[in-house]
Amino acid sequence: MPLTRIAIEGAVNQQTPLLQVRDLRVSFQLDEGVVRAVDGTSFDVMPGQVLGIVGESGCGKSVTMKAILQLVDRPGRIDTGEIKFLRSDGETVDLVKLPPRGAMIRQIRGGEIALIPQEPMASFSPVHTVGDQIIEAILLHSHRWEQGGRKISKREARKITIGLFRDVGISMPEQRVDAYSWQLSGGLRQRAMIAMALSCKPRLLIADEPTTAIDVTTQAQVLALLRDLQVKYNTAIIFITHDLGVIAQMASYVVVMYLGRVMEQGPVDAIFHAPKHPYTRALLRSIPSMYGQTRVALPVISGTLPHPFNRPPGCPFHPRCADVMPACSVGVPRLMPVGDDQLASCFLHHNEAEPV
Amino acid sequence: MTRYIAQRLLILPLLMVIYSFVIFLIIQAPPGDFLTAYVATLASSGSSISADQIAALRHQYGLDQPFLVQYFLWMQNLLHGDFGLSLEYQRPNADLISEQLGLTLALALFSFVLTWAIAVPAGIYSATHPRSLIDHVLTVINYVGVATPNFMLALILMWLAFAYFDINVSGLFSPEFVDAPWSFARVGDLLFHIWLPGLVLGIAGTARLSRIMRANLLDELNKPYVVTARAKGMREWRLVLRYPVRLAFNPLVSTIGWYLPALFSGSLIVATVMNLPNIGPLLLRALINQDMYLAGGILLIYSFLTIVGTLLSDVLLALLDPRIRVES
Amino acid sequence: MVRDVKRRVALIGLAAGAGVLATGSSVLAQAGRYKEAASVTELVRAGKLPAIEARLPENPLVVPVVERVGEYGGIWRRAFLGPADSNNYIRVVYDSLFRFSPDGAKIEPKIAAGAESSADYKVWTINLRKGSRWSDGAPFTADDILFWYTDVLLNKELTPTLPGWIRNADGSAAKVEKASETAVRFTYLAPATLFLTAVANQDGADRTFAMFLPAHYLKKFHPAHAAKADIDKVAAAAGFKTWTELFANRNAPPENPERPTMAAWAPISRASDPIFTLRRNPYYVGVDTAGNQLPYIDEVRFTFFADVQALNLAAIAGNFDMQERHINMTNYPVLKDQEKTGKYRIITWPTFGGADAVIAINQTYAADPVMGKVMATKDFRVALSFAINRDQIKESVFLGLGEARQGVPAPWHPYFPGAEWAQKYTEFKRDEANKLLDGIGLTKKDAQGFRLLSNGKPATIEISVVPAFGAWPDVALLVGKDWEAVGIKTIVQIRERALHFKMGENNELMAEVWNEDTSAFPYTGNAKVDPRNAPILTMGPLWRRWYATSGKDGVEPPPEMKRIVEIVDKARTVGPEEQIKLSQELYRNWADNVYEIGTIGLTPMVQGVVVAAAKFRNVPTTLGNDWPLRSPGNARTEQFFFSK
Amino acid sequence: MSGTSSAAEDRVAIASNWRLVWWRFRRHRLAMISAGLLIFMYMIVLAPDFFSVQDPERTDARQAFIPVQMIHFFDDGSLSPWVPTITGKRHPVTLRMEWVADPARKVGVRFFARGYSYRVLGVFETNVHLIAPADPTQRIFLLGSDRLGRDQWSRIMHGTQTSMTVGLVAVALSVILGVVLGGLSGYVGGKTDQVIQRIIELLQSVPTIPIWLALSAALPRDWTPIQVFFAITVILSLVGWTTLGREVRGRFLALREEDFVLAARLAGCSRMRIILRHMVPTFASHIIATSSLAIPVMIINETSLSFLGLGIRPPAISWGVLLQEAQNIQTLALAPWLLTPGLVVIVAVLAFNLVGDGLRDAADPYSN
Repeated sequence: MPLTRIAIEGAVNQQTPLLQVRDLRVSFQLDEGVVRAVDGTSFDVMPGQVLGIVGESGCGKSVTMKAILQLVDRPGRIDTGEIKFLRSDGETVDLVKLPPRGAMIRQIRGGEIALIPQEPMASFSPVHTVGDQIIEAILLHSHRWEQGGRKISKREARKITIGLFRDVGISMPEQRVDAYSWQLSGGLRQRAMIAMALSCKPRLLIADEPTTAIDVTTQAQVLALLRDLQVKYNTAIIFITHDLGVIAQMASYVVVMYLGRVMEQGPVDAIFHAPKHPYTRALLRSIPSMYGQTRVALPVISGTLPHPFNRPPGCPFHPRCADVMPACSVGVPRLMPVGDDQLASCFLHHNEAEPV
Repeated sequence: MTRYIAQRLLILPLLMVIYSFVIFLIIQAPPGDFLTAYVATLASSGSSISADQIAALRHQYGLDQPFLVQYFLWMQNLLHGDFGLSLEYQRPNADLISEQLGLTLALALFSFVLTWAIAVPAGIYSATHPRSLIDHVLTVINYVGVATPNFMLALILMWLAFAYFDINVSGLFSPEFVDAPWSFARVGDLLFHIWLPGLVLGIAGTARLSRIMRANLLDELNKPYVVTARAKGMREWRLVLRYPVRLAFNPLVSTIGWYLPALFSGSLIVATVMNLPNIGPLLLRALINQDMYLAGGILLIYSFLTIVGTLLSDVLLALLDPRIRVES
Repeated sequence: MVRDVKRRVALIGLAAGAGVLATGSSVLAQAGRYKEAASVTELVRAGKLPAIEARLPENPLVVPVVERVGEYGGIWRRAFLGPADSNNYIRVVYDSLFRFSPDGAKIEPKIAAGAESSADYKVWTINLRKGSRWSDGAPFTADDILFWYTDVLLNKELTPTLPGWIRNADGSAAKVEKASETAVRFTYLAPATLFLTAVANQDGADRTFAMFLPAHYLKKFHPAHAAKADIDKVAAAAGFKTWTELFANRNAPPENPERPTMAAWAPISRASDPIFTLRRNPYYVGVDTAGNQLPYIDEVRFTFFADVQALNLAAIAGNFDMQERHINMTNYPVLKDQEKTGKYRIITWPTFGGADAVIAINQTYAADPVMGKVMATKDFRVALSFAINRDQIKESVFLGLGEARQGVPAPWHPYFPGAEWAQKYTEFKRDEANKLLDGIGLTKKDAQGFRLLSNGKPATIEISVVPAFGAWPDVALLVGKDWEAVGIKTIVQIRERALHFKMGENNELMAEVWNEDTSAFPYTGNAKVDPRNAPILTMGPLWRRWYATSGKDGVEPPPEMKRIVEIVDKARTVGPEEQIKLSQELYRNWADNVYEIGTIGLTPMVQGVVVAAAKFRNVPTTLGNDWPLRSPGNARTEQFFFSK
Repeated sequence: MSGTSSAAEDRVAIASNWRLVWWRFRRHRLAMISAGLLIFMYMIVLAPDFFSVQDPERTDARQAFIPVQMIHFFDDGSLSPWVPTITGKRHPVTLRMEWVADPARKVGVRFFARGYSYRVLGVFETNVHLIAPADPTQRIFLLGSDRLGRDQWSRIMHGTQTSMTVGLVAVALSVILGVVLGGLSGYVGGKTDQVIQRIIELLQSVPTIPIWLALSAALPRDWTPIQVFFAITVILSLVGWTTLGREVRGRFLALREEDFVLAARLAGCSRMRIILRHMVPTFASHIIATSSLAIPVMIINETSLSFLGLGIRPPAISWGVLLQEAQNIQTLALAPWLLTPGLVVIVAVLAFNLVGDGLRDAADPYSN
């Protein structure tokens, strides 16, 4: 496992990160008011690293992912922050500054950063064949398959697709290419989705809860496949899930989010064995047996997730926190190093608050 | 699918028989017959006909026969492909209908194309730019379009065209072209005249269609596959056209079949008000004058078109939507 | 002989026939000096037509002009409402042997040269013009009338019942014989003083047969002259079931452009086409006073309109050269307003009949015997007449035009019974009406103020209106209000035409609104005064049955009504002076009994608002306007012309 | 046992659902305004006479074609509404009635003033009107007068009563027919479904106008205008239920397979009970939204048919009747104010559509 460090103020990068997210804030302007879905999130992704983002539904995981791809829909808006991405030509661009419909972001989407969505069923158009949709993606980024500057043809793209299908373990790939998504089983569908994501040899893969919609056995197979492919292509993966068990299997580094803020982040071992933040601890406690079974849903932590409009003042977690202190409702704790490679935003460990 | 179509086609003749009976019943239901109506027409235009002449004509036209006999005679002729003779025009109904058919279809097609050419882009724009100024403007236009009775619109537009531009926009041709043989000049004249009736006929349809398009597309735009496509790096407009528009389109396309019969009945009032050479006024006249075989013939064609239209809609939808095509 | 005919016609007509035929003789003297339209001359030069002398009869009809001798050329644009509106065509061409003069007071020869009768009016001889021809060039002779008589009138399949004018009292047909190539003799069993009036109305209407038919053309379709099998084949090919249908179709000019006519213009397309076109008949028998063959105008075009409003809009837009049919009088202000643009002028022709909206009260209403009896009471009807505020109707419905009057002929008509009778009971006297109603026992009233019948129910009358002319429903509404003010509950029912007529036939109507358009012709056609006539009459359907069954069924009319019937029968057999006396008696009787309650008359409401293009000349500013006169046909349409 | 408890639970679920719908609907500003407008129009339906200035049937030949009279609210700076006196005479050449306003002679206008007496809902008699001339012998024409000198404003008020009622009643009948027949079709399936589907197809394939012609001609002629009016309403709904029927059927087909329906069936609920108690409530809000969108269609149908002279006929007053009377060149050219009923139709249909859309959005849980 390569050594990774999260870059924070004062820390020195040992290696240029593939993706640097800094103080990202995304809000939704609704009629009823403003929802701050991502509220100052920072983390890094190193080349070839599997980063897990974990948290309850509505904590801003998916919005963060959409922000990276510049896919935040109205009425959502990226307010501040940087998302620096190291392109394959060695240049670093701030994705936030790119026009969301411009040529550069479109080259990056699919070409350098690919997405494996949550619901493979709904994520394929039901009236186009699976193959069509993948071939389209290949043709969009054909330069990545080009040999000697020659554009690839549709026929070649189809061949590539069949090869990809074989790679992701779809049997009878020649026939399956012409199938519609709803003719495939859940597992096959997700495999096809993975094939599409990989079709343009991306350097970063964002997997947004890729296994929630499929059954347990298939889930394990898909995870195994993703691991194998990651090793094979050395692609970095941001793995978004609410399932700590999955994180334990997949990720080398973990970011724990709550209400749009990072609570804690660190190497997977540190997070699981020495959680610093009470929220992480609560999450871990809710798993009956960590290795006993793979299917671990996140049970209820005491209290309920507050309504997005009624954000508590101070630390967002304090109304549900077991270790709550008076300071918690006043200031918002910053994300600070709390050990080797481990960072937490909690007044239990430091007194640094976010500047108002 | 083939089996389904075959099944539907097989029961078509049976349905047509039932329809023909119901139609005959309906057109025969009003009191009196063609001659009562004829006498009334004569009387209200200041002329008259004697009772003896009426009796003679009634016998000649077979109107003194019992209902069922008249029906069976009609059916017998229909089975031989004979639509019978119009009592009012004294000409074969088939000729009368086919004469009007061309221009009816031309007008219908024109307003259909106009409707779709305006409604679909407008709907797409509104859905992709929700709550923008243009979206609001289009929405208001749509609502007013749906709410305005089109006969009133026709009447007012005709008057305005006359009062302020001194042009008479009734009819589909200038007087010199009405019975001229087809020529480029005549087509040009038709194109000059067709837009106003086409617009009037199409306006409510356009409004309705673009609202449906907007709603459907808004639904589709929220579907995950749109995000997938965007994440592939597609151009936005291409993506919208290729995926969500295609899906939002399906339910609309499936209404095309329904449009077929609507072409005839929908234009009835407007065509009468605007004096268009059209099946609609022909039917209305035939009904009012109780020219029953003409009315019956048109209604029968209308019912036939409805059945075929429904079938066509189903087939179209199946062709467009693989989920239906493959599963049934 | 010519002079003889003239005297006879003048006698039958109601005034002296202005020297029409005298002028004719003078033209005749300069034979060879006829002129024709340039387009016709071209055809003659091309050898497609014979020279004008060969086309015209020896003694052509000389038509006097209204303003001046006209110029050739032009297309007369008109509008019509489709095949059912073929009367529009009939009125324009007025294709008959004799026709009414413009003022409607005389009958003059048209296609025929003249007629003479025996002293007892039992034998009539019609003389044709020697050398006159059908529009296809075939000669027009006495045989064409005899073909009608033997093969059409006496053919039971074509004519199951004989029309009244040719029928003797015993039901047999009058005898018709060929006197010569150009003369036909009609012999009746009883005097037939109204023979020429009837003949003036024998013009090839759409579904009936004129008394002169193109025998050379129609024989092809008649089994007496052609093989039945061949005719059946043609009939089947054209979609007809029987030969009679085929024959009727082939005979109707608006439906068959092949059928030759004698009119100034003959159809070249069908009335079921979007434009129904008539073209100049180069064989037309008429010339103007300068010897120009008529008509002046090349073509008449009827454009189809499905909707009367669209037609009126087109008229206002100046799209017609001369149109009076279907022009709504309510549009008069708009038309007059647009007149200043100079496109057209407006002429008004008040109706010939006495009243433009009358309310006929059913005298034999049986569905409610108590109310029916009240309705048959004269004082009740007089009260209803007094109750009407005619001034309000005149202002609201008739633009302030016309006058309050009963349904009797106009003052300029010989049958006019006198102003006293025309205005009888038309004053607005609500008190008088109440007094009369009290007088017939309708004294008790209910809570709403309606008078109660002897059976305790409120006296209720229903007026059935057909929205044929826009204004009638308004008349009914206003009348209804006035009647309710004197305690008679009035329901106004606006009915679809056919339903109204069906109910009329079945004696289900209580009262209806119609116009009185037949008062100038009480003895021919379907005069409303004669209860035996059908079918536009609500006045007494059961009286009709009583007469039809010779008293076995129906209701016996009161003596006043019997006297009217007696007059009608008698007038048909007496000379003009006595006829006038009888007619005046008839109308005094008619007005006094108010079977029909007149409202307003002498307005141009019925086809009397004429829109004529500024260049369209020779349109008379006054005209007898009525269906029996075939107006505007009696304005001698062939002398209309476009001034350059 | 299980039946009652599940019903009770349903009620709670429905109630909270309604509250949610209302909450979402309230946010729709246009829909709220439209709803207000419709409520106002139905107030007119309840007491058109109160809103009328004068008897809608009162004619006066000397007051025909009076143009719109604007109310002036201030008189010499003080609040005292008035309209100018007008005098008219017939133009000697065009025969047109021409009216001249004389602002020097004023007719006072009062609110809640006394006018002709009428009955409210057939119960109590009053003569109070929203607007009336201060001097009851005077006449004012806020929207002008028609050819018979009748007050257009008052006629529109009475037309509103007819047309709005026709729309509402016809839709109510259609909903009942649609839910019952569509429900049976979708729930029972099989032959019943086939028969009902064919009936729907038959009804949809016969154009409405001949049905109208035939049926309106077949109505017993001794029926009063009120009976005719209801008969026409019934005919409208007989033709109009099919669309809703199809929709309901589709919903039933989907719902039939749901667990809770199976559970209810196992619990021994009768078929009707399952349909009405368990299935209909799940899409009741949808039905309401659809019906509110169907009302304007009915109104336009009524208008069109009356316009053709096939629907409601004078002396009954409806928007269609008023429009039919205005359908002539004379009106367009000289008395355009007689087209105001058309404007009212547009506004009403617009309002119904906006409310319907608002309801549909509010009733659809996925709209946000």
